[in-house]
Amino acid sequence: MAHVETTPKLYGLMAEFETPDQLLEAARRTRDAGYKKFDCYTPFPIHGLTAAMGVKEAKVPWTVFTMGLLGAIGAFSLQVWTNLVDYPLNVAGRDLLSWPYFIPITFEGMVLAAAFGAFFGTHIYNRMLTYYHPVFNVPQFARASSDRFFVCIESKDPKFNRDEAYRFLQSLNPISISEVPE
Amino acid sequence: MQQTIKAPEIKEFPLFEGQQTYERITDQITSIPMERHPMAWTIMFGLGLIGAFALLMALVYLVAVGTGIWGINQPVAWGFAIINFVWWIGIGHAGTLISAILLLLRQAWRMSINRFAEAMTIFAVMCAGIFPLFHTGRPWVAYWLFPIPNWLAMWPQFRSPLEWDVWAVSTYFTVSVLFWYMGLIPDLAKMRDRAKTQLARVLNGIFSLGWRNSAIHWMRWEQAYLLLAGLSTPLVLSVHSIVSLDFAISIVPGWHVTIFPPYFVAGAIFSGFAMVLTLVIPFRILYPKLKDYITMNHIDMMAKVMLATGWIVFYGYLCEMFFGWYSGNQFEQFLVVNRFFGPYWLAYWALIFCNGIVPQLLWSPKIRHNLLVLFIISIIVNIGMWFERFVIVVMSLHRDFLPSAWGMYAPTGSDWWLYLGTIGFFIMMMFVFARFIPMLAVAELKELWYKLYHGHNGHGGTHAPEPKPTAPAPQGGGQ
Amino acid sequence: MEEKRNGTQGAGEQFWRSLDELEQSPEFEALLQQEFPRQAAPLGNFVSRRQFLRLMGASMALAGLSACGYKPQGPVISRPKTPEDRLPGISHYYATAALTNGYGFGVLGRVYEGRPVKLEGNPDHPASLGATDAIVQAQLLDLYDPDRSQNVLRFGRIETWRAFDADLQNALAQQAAKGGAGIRILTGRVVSPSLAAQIRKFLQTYPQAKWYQYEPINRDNVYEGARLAFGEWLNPIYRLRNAKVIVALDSDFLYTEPGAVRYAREFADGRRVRAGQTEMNRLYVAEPMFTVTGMTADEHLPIRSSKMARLLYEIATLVGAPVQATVEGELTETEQKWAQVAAGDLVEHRGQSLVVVGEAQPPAVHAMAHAINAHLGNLGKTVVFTAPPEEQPVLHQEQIRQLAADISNNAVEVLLMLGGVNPAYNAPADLKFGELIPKVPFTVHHGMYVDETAALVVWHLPESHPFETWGDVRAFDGTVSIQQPLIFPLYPNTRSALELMAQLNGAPAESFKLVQEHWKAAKLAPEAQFDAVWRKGVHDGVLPRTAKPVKQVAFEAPLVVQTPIYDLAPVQAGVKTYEVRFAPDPTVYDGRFANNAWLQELPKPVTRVCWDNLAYMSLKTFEELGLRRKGTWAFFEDASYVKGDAPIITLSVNGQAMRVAAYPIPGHADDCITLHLGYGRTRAGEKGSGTGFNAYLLRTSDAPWIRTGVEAVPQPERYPVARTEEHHLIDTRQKDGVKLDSTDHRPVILTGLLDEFKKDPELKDKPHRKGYKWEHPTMYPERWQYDRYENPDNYRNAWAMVIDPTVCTGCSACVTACQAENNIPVVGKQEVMRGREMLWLRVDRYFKGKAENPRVYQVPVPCMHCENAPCELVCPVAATVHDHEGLNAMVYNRCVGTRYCSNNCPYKVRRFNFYRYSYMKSPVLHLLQNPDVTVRGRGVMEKCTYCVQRISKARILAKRENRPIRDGEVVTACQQACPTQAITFGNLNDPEARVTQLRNQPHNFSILGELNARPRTTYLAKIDNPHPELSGTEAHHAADH
Amino acid sequence: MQVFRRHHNTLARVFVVGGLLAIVGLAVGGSAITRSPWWTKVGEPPDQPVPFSHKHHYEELGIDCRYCHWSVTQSAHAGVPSSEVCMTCHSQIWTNSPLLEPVRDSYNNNKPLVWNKVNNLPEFVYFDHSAHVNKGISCASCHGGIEKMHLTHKSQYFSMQWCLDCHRNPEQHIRPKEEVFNMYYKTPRTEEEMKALLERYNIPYDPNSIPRNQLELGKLLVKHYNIHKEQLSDCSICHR
Repeated sequence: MAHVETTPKLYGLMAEFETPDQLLEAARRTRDAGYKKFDCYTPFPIHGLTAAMGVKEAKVPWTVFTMGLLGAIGAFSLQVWTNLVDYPLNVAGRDLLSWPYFIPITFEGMVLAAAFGAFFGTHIYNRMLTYYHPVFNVPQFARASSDRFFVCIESKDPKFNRDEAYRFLQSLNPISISEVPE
Repeated sequence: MQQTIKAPEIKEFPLFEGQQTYERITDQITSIPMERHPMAWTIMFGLGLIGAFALLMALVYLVAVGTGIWGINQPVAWGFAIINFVWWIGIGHAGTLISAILLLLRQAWRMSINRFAEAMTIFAVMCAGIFPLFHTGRPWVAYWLFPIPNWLAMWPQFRSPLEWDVWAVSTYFTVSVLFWYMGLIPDLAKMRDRAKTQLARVLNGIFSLGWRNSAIHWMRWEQAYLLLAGLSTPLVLSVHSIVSLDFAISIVPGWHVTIFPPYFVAGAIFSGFAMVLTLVIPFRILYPKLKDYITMNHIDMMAKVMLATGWIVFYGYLCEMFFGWYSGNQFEQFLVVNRFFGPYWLAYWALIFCNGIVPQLLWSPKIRHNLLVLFIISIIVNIGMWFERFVIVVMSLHRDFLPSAWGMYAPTGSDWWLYLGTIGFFIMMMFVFARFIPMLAVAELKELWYKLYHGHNGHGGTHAPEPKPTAPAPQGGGQ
Repeated sequence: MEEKRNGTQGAGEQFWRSLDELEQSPEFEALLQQEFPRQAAPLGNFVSRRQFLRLMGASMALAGLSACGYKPQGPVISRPKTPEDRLPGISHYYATAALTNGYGFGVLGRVYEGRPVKLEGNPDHPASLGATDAIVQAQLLDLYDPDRSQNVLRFGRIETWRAFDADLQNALAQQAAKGGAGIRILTGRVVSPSLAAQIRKFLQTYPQAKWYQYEPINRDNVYEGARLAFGEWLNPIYRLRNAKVIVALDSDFLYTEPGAVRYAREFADGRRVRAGQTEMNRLYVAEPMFTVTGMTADEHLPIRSSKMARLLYEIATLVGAPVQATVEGELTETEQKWAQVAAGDLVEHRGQSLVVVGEAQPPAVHAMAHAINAHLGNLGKTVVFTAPPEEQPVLHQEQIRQLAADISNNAVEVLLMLGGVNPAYNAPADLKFGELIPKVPFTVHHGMYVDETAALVVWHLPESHPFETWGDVRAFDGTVSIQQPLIFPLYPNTRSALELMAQLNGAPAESFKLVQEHWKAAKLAPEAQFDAVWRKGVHDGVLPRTAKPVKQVAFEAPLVVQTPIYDLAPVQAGVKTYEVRFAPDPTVYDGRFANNAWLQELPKPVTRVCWDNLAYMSLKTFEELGLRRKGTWAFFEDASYVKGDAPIITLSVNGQAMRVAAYPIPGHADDCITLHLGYGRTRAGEKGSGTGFNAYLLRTSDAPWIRTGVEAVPQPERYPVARTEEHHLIDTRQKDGVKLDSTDHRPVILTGLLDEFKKDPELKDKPHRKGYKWEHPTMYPERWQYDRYENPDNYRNAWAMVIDPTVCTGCSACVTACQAENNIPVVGKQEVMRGREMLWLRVDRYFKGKAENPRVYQVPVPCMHCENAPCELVCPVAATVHDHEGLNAMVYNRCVGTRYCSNNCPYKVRRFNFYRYSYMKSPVLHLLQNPDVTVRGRGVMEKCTYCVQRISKARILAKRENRPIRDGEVVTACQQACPTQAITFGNLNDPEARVTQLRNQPHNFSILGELNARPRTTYLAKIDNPHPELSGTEAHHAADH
Repeated sequence: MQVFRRHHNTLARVFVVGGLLAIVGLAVGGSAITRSPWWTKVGEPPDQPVPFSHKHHYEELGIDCRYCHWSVTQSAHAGVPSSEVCMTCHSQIWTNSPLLEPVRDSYNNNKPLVWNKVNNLPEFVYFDHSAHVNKGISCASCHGGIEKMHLTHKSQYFSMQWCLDCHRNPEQHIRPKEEVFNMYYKTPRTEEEMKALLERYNIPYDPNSIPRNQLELGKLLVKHYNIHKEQLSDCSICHR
């Protein structure tokens, strides 16, 4: 506990489980117990976990869709504008608006923009680049990337009370429960 | 205290070998970059390095003197540069195919090779990109192919397939990198958490962007990953289609062929899988730990894919012959005859042998499980695919419409020099990758493992021991 | 013409005025000295050029520089004084004359800021009629040749003229005593009246001195033949316009013989077939190897030169001409038949027929020809005779023999070799002239190059180029042209032969004065009008009434001749021997142009070989010798086709021997070998030395043209050959070894016989017409109308070109003209072998029929300027696009160099700068560049632009005068040079324009029209007029279907 | 365990965002610099052997452009006057001004005078003065303000874009060709002036619709001078 000198502000309480199924169970019960601000940590994506936690969102897909749309429109209008408006040139006697020739680039523009949307969208929503995060303060949390499964109830939660939360977590019979200092 | 579960037998062939646990999967794969590396690594890397240096020299010489150092001429104005470009791009495609299309097709066996294949893709595309850029007469103005506002008030000519190429290849490269890195982030986090040295910790920490395995992150991550896969799938098809259009849009007999797009894509996958095998087989030997995850089953699968795509390609050759005959067009007919018996007949029959005949060996399971033979076949296929591009590029150009303008083409030392240089660069990059990055997608493997395990014997987790609270007992008041 | 008139009113003197001031400028000589030594200036160092231009009085050096790839932000040089007649940046045309085939040829030099940049034919000159041949075009390059001799040399050391004078004077002083008995003057054929006058003057001073003339390619046989027939030396001049039937024996009168350019025009005028104009002359040619004339023939017969006498005698007897000749040998059946048909045709066209015999044939054969012509009443109609145009006609072989004899008898103490004669190289081998020269104590060589002869003499004197000094020359018909300088002498030490002779006569003077004085003395015109006449003469490039008068000749029958007995037994002492026929090289002539890169790189009209001469022979002979050609390829550059696949053989006949690469040519007579002279030079200069094989080694004074009994022995090694077209033609897969006539599996061009044309002018049932459509369905609306389909006002132009292969002789003048006009670089043999020649315009040559005697088709192929240009579509940076006048514009500075346009061009007319070909290490060569045309750098594509610079010039002028561009106002370089006017260029929007009318001809077609690229360059069908009883029918139909 | 400190989070974000901004800034800044006079040398007179003043000769003495640049109407090149031209006057006035020494020297000793180039056309462009001045494009359009220059300097940077601006719509710059050499020409504002102008150079016009501004006047003149606008942006017009 290197970080906890003078009673540190508490980020939350963290329980450690051994199997995905225990975690799923735990997540469901934590939600049922009315906790809002809590999160699970698993070494790999577990299906139904977010459902169990009661989290639903489709921000990323929508971002990708809009970006893709913009990309396509942008690429196509770039070609139309340069060919019809900015510098109309007689190329091989083809029509200025020879749209079939513009399809490939339109498509590529779409994919490029969409891919950026997916990548950056995800990381922005995930608030990535938080290199320092309280959960790392828990020593055994290192195993979250290997073979352990964690639930962490955050102190931000309106319903949070250290002792209640502690008791509640115990009721989930985890391997261990630990305080997460800020 | 580790629970151990026997690897479940799925159908007759396993996707995992040996005794596995989540811990062991993580450990075996992430440990590779952290341990000392075999002598072979150093040797191969050294070779690659030399090759890469040769590449650099070749480029300097090229830019300094001009494309005249190559064998290209009139009428064969495209030679090795374009052949190698198409060849490399084709190789690249296997990676994306495995990671994207197989993901969408829910092919479980992709998990253990996709990281590896994607890395291959990226490096192959790098090699490919060198050629179109430097084969131009004036590479220093090649940026004109990008739509940058400028004082000339000039824009690229968007009707040109070469312009499409610029967009396709650069998009393809970008997306591949994003896709690859996306999948890499959680594994880098694992590296961070297991790193023994502070440096490793910090570097992996920086590049894993502070990943903390949060369930919600995992959710978005999965969404994005799936979407990227969804995007990459049409992308990868479009890229080689566009590359094929570089030829098909023209009016040169032998280029102006409608079947080119599908035929090129199949060829790309064909050569791509061949290259994956060419790499995987030695890597399995180099890093025995991989054997548990890249099993004979995987190799067998890839061999089958090669067989299938090989047939598609061969069908393409047959089509070309048929078109030539059926078109009733004297130029097309002459083309076929010229391929069979023209001055470059050797290239054509080599192609038929390597891509048409040799892959038929893969029908036999024995051969599919004989690593040595498989390795050799994969190399032969790569050579064959190179010849295919030679046949398309050179043999179509050297005798087109007006006999008075016919010519011959022979590569020069410089051509070979540059080509081998890229191969060296490719090898170097692959070994750098093996040295610093987990070669398999750990998280996905675990997920797979989890699914298989559940799919096998219902709900597990019953072995969970009693909870032993370790947190400090509730304290009264503030202390 | 218009240009010329405005530009050059009394050009002569004005030109002098601008040069006078230069002469006064003191540092001028010094500057020239330091600016134009031989050493190479670094690339892009234009300083020397700029200073040079300053000396030339150029106001805007940048005008000159704009021709170079980039413009250095440099100074602007303003001239001290304003010349009155010339504006900065406007070029002017000056009439002068060049030498081609040994006689005068009137040209107009386009002079830009004091430097000639292009030569055009002089329409007023009888030998030119406005056209030129390749050699004339290329002589401009000789002027700027950095290898030119620039200093007086004594035993190779640089000396001064003063030193030479001193030496000369005491040499002459010694001779003076014995009346110059020890003096010999050797010149080439002298066709300059003023020079001849000077020489005669010299001979008066030294009565015992002798003057010899020697040209390796001479008219001895012609004159002797005339003597046999008419009793005196006469020069035949053909009136081809009146000839309906022409039988040419071993004669290349359309290309190498004097007056060829004019003859080509007259010949072509006799066969321009149009709808409603189906008059067409018929040309029979019998010759050992295809020549330009032979390729144009309607009836071609391959036959050994030595059998020509026999053949002609056959004809003579068939015609019934009063000839008694002793001839040996028997004619084969084909030859027999050919003779019969030809004879019949001749008889049918009495007074409208002509028999022509080549310079190579012995006098007897010429005499027989005269007899036949006389018998058929052609004299005075299709052929007239004049006195020889030379100042002093001689038998050159005799002269050189005598000189050799004199020297070996030690009768010669002073040997003056003037005007670039090079006997050490081109004198008959049996005389061993190289060994004779050193025997003479005082030898002087005066020439433009330090050549083989210069290496052997005591004194070498640098000769000035004809375009640098004043002079006068007679054309093939005697017409005199005054040569006026186009540029101030590049090298101050050079002198013309005229000036040198004047100096020898002790009266040195400017060449201008010498020439003018000569003509004053020669009573060109009454004293009063002299100035006017002289001015007009200089301006027009032709002195009035100087042509040799036509002589009335009478042929006294019967003619009794003794034709030489050739040793026709091919097998001697068990060894098969062959007959060697020497011929002037199609481009480097007798070797004097060996250092001219343009001519070296120009694909030889018949063989399409560059930079070399080879031993040409028939395939039969080739295989008989056990030779074969490799057709293999390799994955490295040393593929045999690059290394060259011509096997080396040695030719030897008593004593003389030479190595040479053998090369099979379709349509070559069996059992004989054709060797072109002019190669294998050792001291021609940087470019010419070491190219090809020296045929003079086999050429003896008694057998200057035809050498029999030559042994040919194959050698193991092979020789690289640079061909521009032939890679594919000879293909090992074919049984006969030759794949002839690519038109048999793809009808590239529309061909037909005159009869077919008469029946159906569109030649509908020809293979080319099959499946050919002009309009194709398109998914796009026709957006670009190119004004041509609508647009009433002719201010807008739609440029187009129509080429008529029927009259094209394949002489390739257009190719070199294009090169000169468009700053097209020379790439050298190595690059040509790799297929990287840069010539924008090529002349395609297709064979049809049997290898033994195929029919030849010639098609000049420039850029087609397709309306739906395949090249434009695939350019990623819009470096090649269309403009509103339908030009397929190539913008070099936008080009990135992907080369896709070239791949996608079905005509393969685009050329790529794989290296920086435009690099010229010698600054003087930059003076050659056309300031109106960009010099292309490395890595850009280029191609024929329809001479867009000429179009722009015309357009700007028209715009200024607010009028449409007139028809014929824009003349492309190739069109201007074409001797037969096979090329027509103009505006399709103008219904009156010639190009429009030709395009509306029924037999107009476009190559590969079925691709719907809509070429603006179209062709008229190639119409042949063979005799129905000969190749007439079957050859065609065989190949067509 | 914690690998990083709290402040690293902000640091990282700043770094990433900053990086992106930097790239954008580089592009914008770069193009801005290349367009600045510092780069194009617009308005910076190079030093010359003789400090020739266009202002003095044109504006103050009222010498016509063509007196010195006499080839401008017939040739591609306006031409730099020969020393002879200078001496026509300067043999009379300022005969011993030290400033004019180089000119006298050039004239007397027949030495060329070397000036420094002011305007430099980009590569591969073939510009023809006569084509422009004969079609009503004034010196002022390219060498604007020359009449005010004591020492001559560029008044425009001749980029392709700049040329195209006028080639695409010449109406903006065209004027009656008689006014080409008049540096003080102003497009008439009022109808009367316009009428007067048109009549002075008898340019046919429709009395009911008298051009009201440069654009309309331009349209009229473009038609009158038979300028084919659409052709002017063809590559082959300037590049050969």
